[in-house]
Amino acid sequence: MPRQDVELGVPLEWLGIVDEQGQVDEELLPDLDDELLVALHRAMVLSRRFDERRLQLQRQGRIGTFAPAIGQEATQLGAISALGEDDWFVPSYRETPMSLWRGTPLWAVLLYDAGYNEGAEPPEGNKDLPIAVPVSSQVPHAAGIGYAARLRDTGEVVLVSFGDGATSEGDFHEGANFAAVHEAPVVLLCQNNQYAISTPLEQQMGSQTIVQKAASYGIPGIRVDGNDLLAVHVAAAEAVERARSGDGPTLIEAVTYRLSVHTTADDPSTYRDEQEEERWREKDPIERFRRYLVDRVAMAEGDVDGLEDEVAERIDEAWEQAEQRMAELGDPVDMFDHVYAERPAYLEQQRDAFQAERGEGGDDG
Amino acid sequence: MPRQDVELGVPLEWLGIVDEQGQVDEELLPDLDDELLVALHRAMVLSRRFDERRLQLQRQGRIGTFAPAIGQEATQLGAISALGEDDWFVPSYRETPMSLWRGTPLWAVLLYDAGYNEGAEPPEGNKDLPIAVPVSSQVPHAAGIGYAARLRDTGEVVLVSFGDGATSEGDFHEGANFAAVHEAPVVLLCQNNQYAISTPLEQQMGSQTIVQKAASYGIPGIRVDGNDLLAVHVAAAEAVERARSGDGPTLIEAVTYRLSVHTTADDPSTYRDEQEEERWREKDPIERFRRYLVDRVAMAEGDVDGLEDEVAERIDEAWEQAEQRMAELGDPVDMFDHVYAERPAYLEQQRDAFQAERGEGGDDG
Amino acid sequence: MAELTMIQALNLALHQEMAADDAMLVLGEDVAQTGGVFRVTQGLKDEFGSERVIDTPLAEASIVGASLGMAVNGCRPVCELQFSGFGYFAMHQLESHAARMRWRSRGRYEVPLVVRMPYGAGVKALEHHSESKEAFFAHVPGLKMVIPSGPRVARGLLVSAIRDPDPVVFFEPKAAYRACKEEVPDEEETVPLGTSRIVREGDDVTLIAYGAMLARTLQAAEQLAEDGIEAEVIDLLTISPLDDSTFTASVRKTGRVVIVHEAHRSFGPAGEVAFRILERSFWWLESPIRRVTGYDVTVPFFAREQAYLPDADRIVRAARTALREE
Amino acid sequence: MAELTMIQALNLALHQEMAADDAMLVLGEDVAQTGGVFRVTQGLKDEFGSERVIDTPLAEASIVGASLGMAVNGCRPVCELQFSGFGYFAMHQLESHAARMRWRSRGRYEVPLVVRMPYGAGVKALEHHSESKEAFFAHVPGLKMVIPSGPRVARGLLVSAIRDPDPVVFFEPKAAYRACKEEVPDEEETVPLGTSRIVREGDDVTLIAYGAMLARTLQAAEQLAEDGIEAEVIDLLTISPLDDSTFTASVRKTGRVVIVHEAHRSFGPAGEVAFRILERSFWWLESPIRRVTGYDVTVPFFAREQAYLPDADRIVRAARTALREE
Ligand SMILES: Cc1ncc(C[n+]2csc(CCOP(=O)(O)OP(=O)(O)O)c2C)c(N)n1
Ligand SMILES: Cc1ncc(C[n+]2csc(CCOP(=O)(O)OP(=O)(O)O)c2C)c(N)n1
Ligand SMILES: [Mg+2]
Ligand SMILES: [Mg+2]
Repeated sequence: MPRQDVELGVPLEWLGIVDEQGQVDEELLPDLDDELLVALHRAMVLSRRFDERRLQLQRQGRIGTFAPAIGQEATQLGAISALGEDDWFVPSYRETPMSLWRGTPLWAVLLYDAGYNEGAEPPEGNKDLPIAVPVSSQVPHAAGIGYAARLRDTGEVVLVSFGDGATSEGDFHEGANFAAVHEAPVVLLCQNNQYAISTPLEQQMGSQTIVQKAASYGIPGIRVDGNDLLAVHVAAAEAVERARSGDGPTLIEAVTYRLSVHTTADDPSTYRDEQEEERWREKDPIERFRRYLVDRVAMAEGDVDGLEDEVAERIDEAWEQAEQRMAELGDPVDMFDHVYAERPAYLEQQRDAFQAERGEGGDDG
Repeated sequence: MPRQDVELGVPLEWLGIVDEQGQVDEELLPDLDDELLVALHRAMVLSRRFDERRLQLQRQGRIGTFAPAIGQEATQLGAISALGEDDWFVPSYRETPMSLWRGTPLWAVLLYDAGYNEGAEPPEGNKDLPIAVPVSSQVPHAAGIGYAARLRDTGEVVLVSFGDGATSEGDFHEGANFAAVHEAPVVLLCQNNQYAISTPLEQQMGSQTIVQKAASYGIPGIRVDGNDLLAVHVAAAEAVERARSGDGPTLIEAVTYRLSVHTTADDPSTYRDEQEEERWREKDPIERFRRYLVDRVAMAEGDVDGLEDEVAERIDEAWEQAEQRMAELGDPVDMFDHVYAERPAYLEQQRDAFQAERGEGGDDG
Repeated sequence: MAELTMIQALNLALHQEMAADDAMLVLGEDVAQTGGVFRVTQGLKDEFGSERVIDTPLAEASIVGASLGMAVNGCRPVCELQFSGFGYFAMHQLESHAARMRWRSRGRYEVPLVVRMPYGAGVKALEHHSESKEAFFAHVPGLKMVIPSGPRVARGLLVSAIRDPDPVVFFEPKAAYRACKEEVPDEEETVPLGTSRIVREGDDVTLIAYGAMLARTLQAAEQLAEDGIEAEVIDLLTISPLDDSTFTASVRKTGRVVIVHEAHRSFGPAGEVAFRILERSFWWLESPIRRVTGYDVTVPFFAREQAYLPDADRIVRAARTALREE
Repeated sequence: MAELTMIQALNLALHQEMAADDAMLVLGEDVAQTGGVFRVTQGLKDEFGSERVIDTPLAEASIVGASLGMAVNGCRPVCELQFSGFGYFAMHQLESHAARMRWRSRGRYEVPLVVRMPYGAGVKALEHHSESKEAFFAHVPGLKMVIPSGPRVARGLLVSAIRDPDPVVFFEPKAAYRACKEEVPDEEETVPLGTSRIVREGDDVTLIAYGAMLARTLQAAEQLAEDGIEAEVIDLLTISPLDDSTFTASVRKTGRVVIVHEAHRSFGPAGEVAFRILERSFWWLESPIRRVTGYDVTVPFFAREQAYLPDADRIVRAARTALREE
């Protein structure tokens, strides 16, 4: 036919399960253990309180700037809980809830926030890449890890997380296409929190949704209510399953909202209004999930208070541990470590000169 | 609704007008002057013969490597003829047919091929950017030129051309998105000639078509038979019109085939078979258009022979002119020109030293 | 005449140049609505509108590439990359196009483009926010590379960069953004590109620095003066094209040199400065040229960044060594 | 033992290393089906299959980025960027990730990655196909930067680079690809990274070069020898980490130095070599260090590229000048 529509050849879907009013679509409801549900709720609360505490610590000058995930807990925990322990997780810089779930200790996060490289070391046995600050640059890494997993037949899946703004970068495009061409076992999770610092979606991209970018790579895309933990979990579980069974990547767009600052250097009042924030506060993902739990799972309202105390205590302890580690880690000479597997001669000399200078004895230059 | 399809919000279409058998879809047929049609045919033949001659010249060692457009003449001339003289043209490196149509003299192309920078200078008054070798890197330039045109209200449209492989580069993605967000008057012409050097489409991208990448940017996309000059022209004219009236960019995928080598350094027999080339040779765009002209326009078969002679003569003359220019342009000291508007002191010194050395008198270093 | 921080001084330059030239545009991530992460572009959008002050998508290569297109089509874009550590995303657009368009088109197309990037360590920022890789850009023919040290020269250099017909990479020392205020005249003032300046005269040793390291170098000079050593301090201002007359002349006077930069040591800018001295003033050298630089390690996270950076003590020690040797 | 061109020698290294280590992969644009635009990877796909020898999409940042991911997950990728002039597209992946992953993860993740790029002028190629910006990569802590000059060292260095636990940028001089043949042993041979070599001994002047410029420098040494001047010629082989013991020792013997590279002059690698000499052998210098380099202009299209490049005459003149002065 001379003039006709072109078919995409891939599905692009929307998914929600528990809506804002707490209405549940029973058919779509996943069959998850109560234990897991309770753990996820606990993780959401922990992350929220941890972010709040860190905002305080930052204001007191005890840690530096960081990117809170407040408002995005359902997206992050819904997705990460679909990943197996032996799978890979490739974060950007706002994924504290996910990292904690994967086993990074609270004190390590604090150490990182306080400017210590040691905070970035992944815990023993954990398969997370460290934080990637350059936006989108981690997407190709995920494609490569996935390629290697397929080649070496390890059965691993890779979940990579990034923001709405990140989809504008060339690296997103190249990484997604690389994964798609090679049908690498990769889950591309876009946390659409509506802003890239001050830039809203409509100034960020020509498309109305992010999920439709999946069409570019010929991969399935699913757009999901990112404040609905169960919906995100279902979408992620499907994507993980697809990846694991050899059918390649999926693009997930989780529609959510950053309720707090971009980082502590940011002032949202310069680019968005209170009303908008208020509307989204009403959709708070923790509150929605708590109500669901209280309704459906044998969890009493009372349990929540106990949880708050427990969480506060864990955070206190973590800060103490972090402070202790910081005291031990004073020595800046460690900056000469880990540049190469073996320190080359000229670097050894620079290190020696640095040490000598600190003894005030040495020459420089 | 909890689970449903996502709408793209933009049309993605296929278009063909004159098919391989010469069947014409009368309804879609554009109303073009006979004069223009004859000129386009002449331009196709000129380009074809010019490429063939250059292949000879290259084999004789008189010019260096270049990228012939053999097989892609309908795509290039169909598209470029939809652009106004006051519009901008942003090529990559395989657009000789388009450049010639826009007024670049044959001898300038030859000068470029022979390794003289002077061959890259756009003719007076012409609004073409010079050849861009780094794949896709010119796409953002087009977005910027378009932005400036809109801002300054010049009414200009920008047509940027690139290949199928080029769509994998981050710069394509970023440039297309930039143009889309700002509704810049840009026409994105992808010449899908099936290969990026040796790499076929299915190893290049996850998607089945290139046109569907338009969805990523929320812009209309049209896939067109790239060996059907009229179809390409209609698609390009619509896109130019859309851009000019303020409705932003369009992605055109012209499906064609590179009948010859990638560049003269390439040996296609290492990656594709004779049969495939034969199938495409049967779809030769010039032959298809010639038949259409003879049928529809008052052009006799005989006119074609006269055309061949005329074209051969023009090419002979151009080579003479180019040789003459080369003889005049011997002086390598010109390499110190045009680095900055004004030559800084250290560069002046380097130039002086260069000149002194050629007189054998000077020091170096 | 007002007392301004470097941020305010840069902002003044942008305001005045936009007002003077309709062709000037400002673009980048978050430059319009919020006035940039450091607020250097604050107020521009309100005054000149969102067509001329543009929040772009998050994509550095296209910011530079589109700016180039704008420049070719009659505009004077000043684009911001949020931190120089993200400038590598646009390296190919700078190296392969911005630097070459004039040359490639034999002068037909000019690229009067300024690419602003905050650079350098010392503000307790995250990874990639402390880079000082000016050597990359200085090594590319066709680009100019400028680094101011204080508010007043920052303003004057930015105005010159905006008016320059060629692409300028303009590094702004974050550590000096709000570190001090200086008198900056209301009326127009330019500092020419390609000219360094002597900020302190002295006969004993030449200290060469730029950007955020200038303040530390001046501090070192004060310390040396306490012992009766008079250092001549030179602020390069433009890294490329490098003004080598001022410092080579100084070396002929002092015979002793220390070059200071926070960039990594190996293959850093000091190499070029030293070579120009070798080429022009070798016979006047009384001791080996010395350098005080960042180390050849990735800039550590902020708990250790001060240890990475040259400080006045290291500079003083190097100067003393240069003076002791002969 | 066979007489091989550099292309064949590199191909031998790739074949042998892939056979020896299942974890090794080769990837890049057109490396598999056709064996690369210069045929360096020819035959690998047939022998090791298209899972280990991969034609990638046309996208340099993802080639390097995905390679990094493969390296982190147990592979040893050797990727090819078609020309070093397109390496800037991947600059951010190299600078911000490949160079830092070991450091960032405190040693948890290694990146045993080789990024091969043909570099340099002299083969009548198109724009961007004649670049020599090794200084970019040499300035980045965490990367190694290697440039062989002939077939035998090319093979030995590539094997070392592949086995190295850190990322290596491996520049291959196009002009030397097929320029000559050399005996290359069939059995394993490695040339250690970070070690330069004296290729000609002499007492009068030290000539330091690498890559395609080595042949021209040796030619210059022959010309000088005709006049009884004995040049010591040093081939750097590894640009970073730079072996500064060999050349500083040589300078102590000769007192006179010429550094040769085809990279642009300003902010080029000669600056670092010179500074190491200043730091270690200043007192032995009898005349200023000199350099013969590419000019500070974009490499001209090929009709003029030979004029851009250092040649034996320029090197001879510089050596004579160095010898005349005192
Ligand atoms: C390549 C690069 N450019 C710029 C920045 C500065 N920056 C940090 S976060 C950010 C916005 C990212 O937005 P988005 O992708 O939506 O993620 P979000 O922060 O909202 O989670 C920017 C511009 C960066 N880190 N990396
Ligand atoms: C950034 C970059 N990478 C690699 C190359 C080398 N190269 C030149 S043309 C080409 C293939 C381009 O394919 P496509 O976009 O389909 O255009 P075509 O050549 O088929 O017209 C490649 C890889 C280049 N010029 N630029
Ligand atoms: Mg966001
Ligand atoms: Mg193609």
